[in-house]
Amino acid sequence: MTTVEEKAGSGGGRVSKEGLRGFFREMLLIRRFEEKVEERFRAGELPGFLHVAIGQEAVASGVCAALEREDVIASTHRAHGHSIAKGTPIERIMAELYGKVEGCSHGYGGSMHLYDVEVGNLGANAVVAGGIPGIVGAALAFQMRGEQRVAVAFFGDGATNAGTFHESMNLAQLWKVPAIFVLENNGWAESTPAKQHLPLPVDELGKRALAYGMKLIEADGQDVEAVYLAALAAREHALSGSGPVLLHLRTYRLVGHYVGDPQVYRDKEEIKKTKATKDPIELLRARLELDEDELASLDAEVMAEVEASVEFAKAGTDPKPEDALANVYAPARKMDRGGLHA
Amino acid sequence: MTTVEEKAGSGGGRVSKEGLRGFFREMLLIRRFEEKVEERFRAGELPGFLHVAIGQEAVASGVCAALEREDVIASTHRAHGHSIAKGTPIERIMAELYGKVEGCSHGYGGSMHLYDVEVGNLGANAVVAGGIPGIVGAALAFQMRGEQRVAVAFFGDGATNAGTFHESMNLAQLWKVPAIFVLENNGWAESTPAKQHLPLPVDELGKRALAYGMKLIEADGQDVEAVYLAALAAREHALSGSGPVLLHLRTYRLVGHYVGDPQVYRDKEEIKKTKATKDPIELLRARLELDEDELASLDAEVMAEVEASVEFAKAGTDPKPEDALANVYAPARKMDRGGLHA
Amino acid sequence: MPELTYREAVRDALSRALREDETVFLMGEDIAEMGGSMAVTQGLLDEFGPKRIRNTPISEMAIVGSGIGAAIQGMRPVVEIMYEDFLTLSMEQLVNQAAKHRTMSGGQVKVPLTIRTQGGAGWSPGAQHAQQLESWFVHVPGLKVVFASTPEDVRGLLWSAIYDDNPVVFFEHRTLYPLKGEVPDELEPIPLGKARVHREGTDVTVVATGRLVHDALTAAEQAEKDGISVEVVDPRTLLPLDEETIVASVKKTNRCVTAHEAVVRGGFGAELAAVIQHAAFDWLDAPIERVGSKFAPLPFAPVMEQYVIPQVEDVLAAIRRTVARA
Amino acid sequence: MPELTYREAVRDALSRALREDETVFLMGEDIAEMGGSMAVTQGLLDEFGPKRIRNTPISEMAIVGSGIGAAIQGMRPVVEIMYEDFLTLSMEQLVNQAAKHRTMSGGQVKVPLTIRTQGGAGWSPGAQHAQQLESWFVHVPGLKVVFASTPEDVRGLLWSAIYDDNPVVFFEHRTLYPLKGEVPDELEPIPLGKARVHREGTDVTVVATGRLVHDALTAAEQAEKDGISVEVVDPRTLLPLDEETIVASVKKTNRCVTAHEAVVRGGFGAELAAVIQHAAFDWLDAPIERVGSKFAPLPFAPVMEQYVIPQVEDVLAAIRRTVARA
Ligand SMILES: Cc1ncc(C[n+]2csc(CCOP(=O)(O)OP(=O)(O)O)c2C)c(N)n1
Ligand SMILES: Cc1ncc(C[n+]2csc(CCOP(=O)(O)OP(=O)(O)O)c2C)c(N)n1
Ligand SMILES: [Mg+2]
Ligand SMILES: [Mg+2]
Repeated sequence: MTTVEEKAGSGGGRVSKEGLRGFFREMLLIRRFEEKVEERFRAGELPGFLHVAIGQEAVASGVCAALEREDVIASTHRAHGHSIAKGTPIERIMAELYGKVEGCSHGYGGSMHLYDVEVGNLGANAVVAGGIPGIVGAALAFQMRGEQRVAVAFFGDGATNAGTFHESMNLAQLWKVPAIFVLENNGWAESTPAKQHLPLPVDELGKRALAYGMKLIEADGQDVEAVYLAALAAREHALSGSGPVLLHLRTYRLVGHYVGDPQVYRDKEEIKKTKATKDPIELLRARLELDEDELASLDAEVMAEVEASVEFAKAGTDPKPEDALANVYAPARKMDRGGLHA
Repeated sequence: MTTVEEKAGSGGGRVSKEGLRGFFREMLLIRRFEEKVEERFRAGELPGFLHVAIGQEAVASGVCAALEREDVIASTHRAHGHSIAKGTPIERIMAELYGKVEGCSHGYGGSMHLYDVEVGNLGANAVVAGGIPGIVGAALAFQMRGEQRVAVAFFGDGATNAGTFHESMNLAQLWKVPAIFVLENNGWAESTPAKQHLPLPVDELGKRALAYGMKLIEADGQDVEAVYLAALAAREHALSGSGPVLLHLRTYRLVGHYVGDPQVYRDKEEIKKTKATKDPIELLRARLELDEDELASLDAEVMAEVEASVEFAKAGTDPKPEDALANVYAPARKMDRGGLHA
Repeated sequence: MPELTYREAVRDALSRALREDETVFLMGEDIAEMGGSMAVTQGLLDEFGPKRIRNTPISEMAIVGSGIGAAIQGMRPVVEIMYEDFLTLSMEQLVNQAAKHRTMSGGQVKVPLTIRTQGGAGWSPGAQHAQQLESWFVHVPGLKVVFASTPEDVRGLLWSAIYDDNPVVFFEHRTLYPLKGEVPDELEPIPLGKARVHREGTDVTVVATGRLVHDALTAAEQAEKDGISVEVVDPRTLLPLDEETIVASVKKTNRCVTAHEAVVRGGFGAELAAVIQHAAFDWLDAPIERVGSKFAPLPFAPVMEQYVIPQVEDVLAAIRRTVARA
Repeated sequence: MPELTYREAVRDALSRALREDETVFLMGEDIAEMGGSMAVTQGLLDEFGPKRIRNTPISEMAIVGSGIGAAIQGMRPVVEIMYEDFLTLSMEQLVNQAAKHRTMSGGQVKVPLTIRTQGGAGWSPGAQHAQQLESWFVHVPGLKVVFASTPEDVRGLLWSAIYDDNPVVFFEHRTLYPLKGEVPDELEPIPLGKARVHREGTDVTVVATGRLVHDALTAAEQAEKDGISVEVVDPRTLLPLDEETIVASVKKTNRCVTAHEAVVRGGFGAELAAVIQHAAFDWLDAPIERVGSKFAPLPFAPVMEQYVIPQVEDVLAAIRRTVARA
């Protein structure tokens, strides 16, 4: 999790060069982690169904840096970046993808169900929009208890077409709970381009907020600084008691929907052009004027971390088959006559 | 079903006195019908669960007058007015409430499931928002076949909080199907006032359309002429290929949610004031300057119809118990090898 | 011992829990000023205020889903789905979220959420306000399922549901709300997973739930006049199921009838029959008979409705069929 | 006879129906350019165009609901729900609308809608992409339910589903898509409601669905080596159920095992067991054994996943348990 000094002083301030380098390193870590995941999947080492968020790193990094540890998030099928940025060590994520007990979900979850409750990750969800109402409930709990915490739902443009999204937004605004709805708008739902699934122009998807009278904050999802500042503002708004925020971030998926996706549905030129112009890491590298050497040494550092995570994962413990049944129910609690409960 | 001569010439024109008298008669018929229903229910003659729309007659009459017979509607738990206005003879509705074979749903439906496919009533729905997506599908069928027909969903303010509403609006706008979404906004969902269930101010509920970029048309739901003209415009828009319309009609429920509702949740003064100022029949009577005699004779005429409908219903045929199983499945079709189907 | 109606018993469990425990709160449609469409929550708004007795929009997915989120954050929400037919709108949250979070997280979270709902025919509601769907939830690992049939049971079981650390789908039967019955002075929690033998008998066991418990008791009295001794068992918790008590009863009586209001095909009686034929195979002297609704959406007209739903006579006839077997 | 994969067989039924009949069209997520997440609808966009092969938003309620509306207006929509776990989002439309319109209207409307979906474990998808839910729908009067296990069956049954005038929930099993099998030159419609006896035997009947049909056939071969003669029956249509064929088989073999991938508790095997114990009570020489998934949301790690879902050995063990009974 990137920590940015200026956090306290929000409200339009810019992030220092130091801060931006921190973002750069984290985004690079996410990128290299996911590239490694792709590689290991292709090598046949990783079971299951994987979605990487290559191109969307600035969203994960920028948003999570604006959060405190006690704030909570719910993620999606495209969860690695969110999980890393919220503070789960990458080796525990890698171990999860290898199905190991040391994994952040102890091998029960897999890529689409990364949890780490200790750092506030309430779980990635493989059902589109499935995690959003839970975030409203978490925010409600914070509100009822008077805690200064926000609950954050990540979801994509495709998810805004789900009834679950609508009911959640509506209820959150009605009750003015401290929630942030992070619309990670990459313009695609699997193979379906925005114009085939959204009645609004893709860049106008923030208008969804109007149906609830919800505060809308928008930022360029490829610019981590912009994302961070917008997320800070969103958090401030949500905590002020004025209600939740729809944080609309336009971003780009530079790769396929899932690892292995041949993208037959996508124009090759468009992919090329998007890669060349919308890579948030490239954009930040240019802005930071990192030279090849700096980049290379940073990259080596990050790659070493990633390699270590693979080693950690491979050396991990396989669950026992019968562990499958160990977490179906929470254990019984003691209960006294008349209802004492502890 | 009220027929209004000026229908052909839409576009802002006013309705003749003749036309308004037609509306008046129909609205009065709906009112007297529902009052009779309340009475018969209290007398213990009617089984089931009844919701009347006293105060909302102008919506039913105004909208349905703007439709053609081949246009279709889906209604709600509060369905009598829509059904009458779409053209089902009241004796068939009354017979349905008595559970008779002669009923418009042959005794299988009851008040919350009034159907009459011949006149384009695809059925009332007891699940809030449950009928809305079907209307999108009906409109899609019309669009695919190039038919000049619209499909119309009635629903309340409460229904706009349902995910089903959202998905339907979104899909309809995306595909620009010829549908009209009639938001019958009476400011209540059962006992829950708008401010407890809507994040938007009740009068701004039309903003729901903004989330889809859908055409919004608004009118005073207590003014049948305004409703009619707005519905005509909505139909024209929907048929033009420009997409569906959200027709937002602000209206008032002058009575309880269900027949027998003591309305403990509602301020007695507010009920009184609303009854005194928002009754669409009173408003139209004043505008038409109907004197007591005219009113009395019209009323007598209408009451005679209503009484006759009760006689018809009571004289109707009870279904046989085992008929219960007669309509679970449509009968098998002949099917040939290779798939000929007829 | 005081007497409460089933409705009052539900309310009593709710208000005691609300009084004792700040983490308990209610969400649902029209539960506040109106006191719920079944008048179960009447008076609770006055005592506990709008922060804890929360009217919601008509948003069954969000009601259940936000309950899940609050539960994971340490609250004990009790949400109400007005009619169980509308559970159909929240299946995703119930089945993919509430039931699975604990397993998917490898045990990191628990979801102490109670989902109260009610249903039941016999008052001509038509097809969309009376379907009985409890058997679906019995098929979902991670959920618990309760269906209570008496004031005492509904109070003690609801208490246990609220304090269970797992999501519990809690079924009430609409026609039972006015039913009166004695309850202990002190609320006695009834552990989830324990069946209740309502009546002992030696010739045939009727395993019944909800309204059919009462019909089974009536049928048992009538059968007694013909010299047939009927044992009536109510599982009360459908998941986890108290197989021990049920199977022991059938091993004693050697005959079994299952009875519920839901349609027979795919109903909870199927699971009961499958369990019993397996565990008591050598004891059974007759095929297990299943009583339930006939296979149709519920028609409106009372004559058709009464034909579809099971009656005392249907239970009695099934009892007779089992004892008629040599 | 040509050979097709199960995937090609589904596609063949769809494209023939699309070709013959203008009222047939498809709606679903990613079914157009991408050809569906299981590549079933590949190529159909090119042949039939975007008006008839319609990509939808992620709106499972609206997909099913608009299908219902179009069906009532005389179309024959075939909608796809990408994974059956997501059927949970469309239960209201399926159960309260599609299944009930005909009854509620007193026979005025029909709903010739086919809802294709797929699922199945064995590829480490985790808990939200592999649940098998077919038994829920068997409990819903007004629906028909199909679960096909071979290329020939899936083609012939899908055709019949499309041309049936009722809503049909049509289950495909993910792991079967690559399976090859012979199919007749001409598409032979297979009537809904007819079971298929895959293999005759005399000692025990295995009634299996989906992937488990193949596991049952493998288990049958292995059992044969021990001199156990196994009959394997696939109901194919779960609702309406061909009780006649199934019961006749058990009356012949006197023993029965049910097998599906869904969890045992509340699964379709419960309904089978309840029907069979009733109809073949005097013929049964052993309790009916049920094979299915263990009672847990599917964990991710392959070792745990394989432990949860039923395997050939589980079917074999159940066969052995039944024949071990005197
Ligand atoms: C309810 C549901 N429907 C369909 C799917 C299959 N699915 C997985 S991801 C996806 C697209 C999601 O698009 P979006 O929300 O924009 O997220 P992105 O993949 O672009 O990050 C779909 C359709 C699903 N997981 N859940
Ligand atoms: C899905 C669903 N939830 C709850 C109900 C119970 N219910 C019936 S009518 C109603 C209020 C509907 O309000 P609105 O849509 O504004 O219509 P109105 O009654 O005002 O005409 C509710 C909550 C229902 N029928 N369906
Ligand atoms: Mg997207
Ligand atoms: Mg209303």
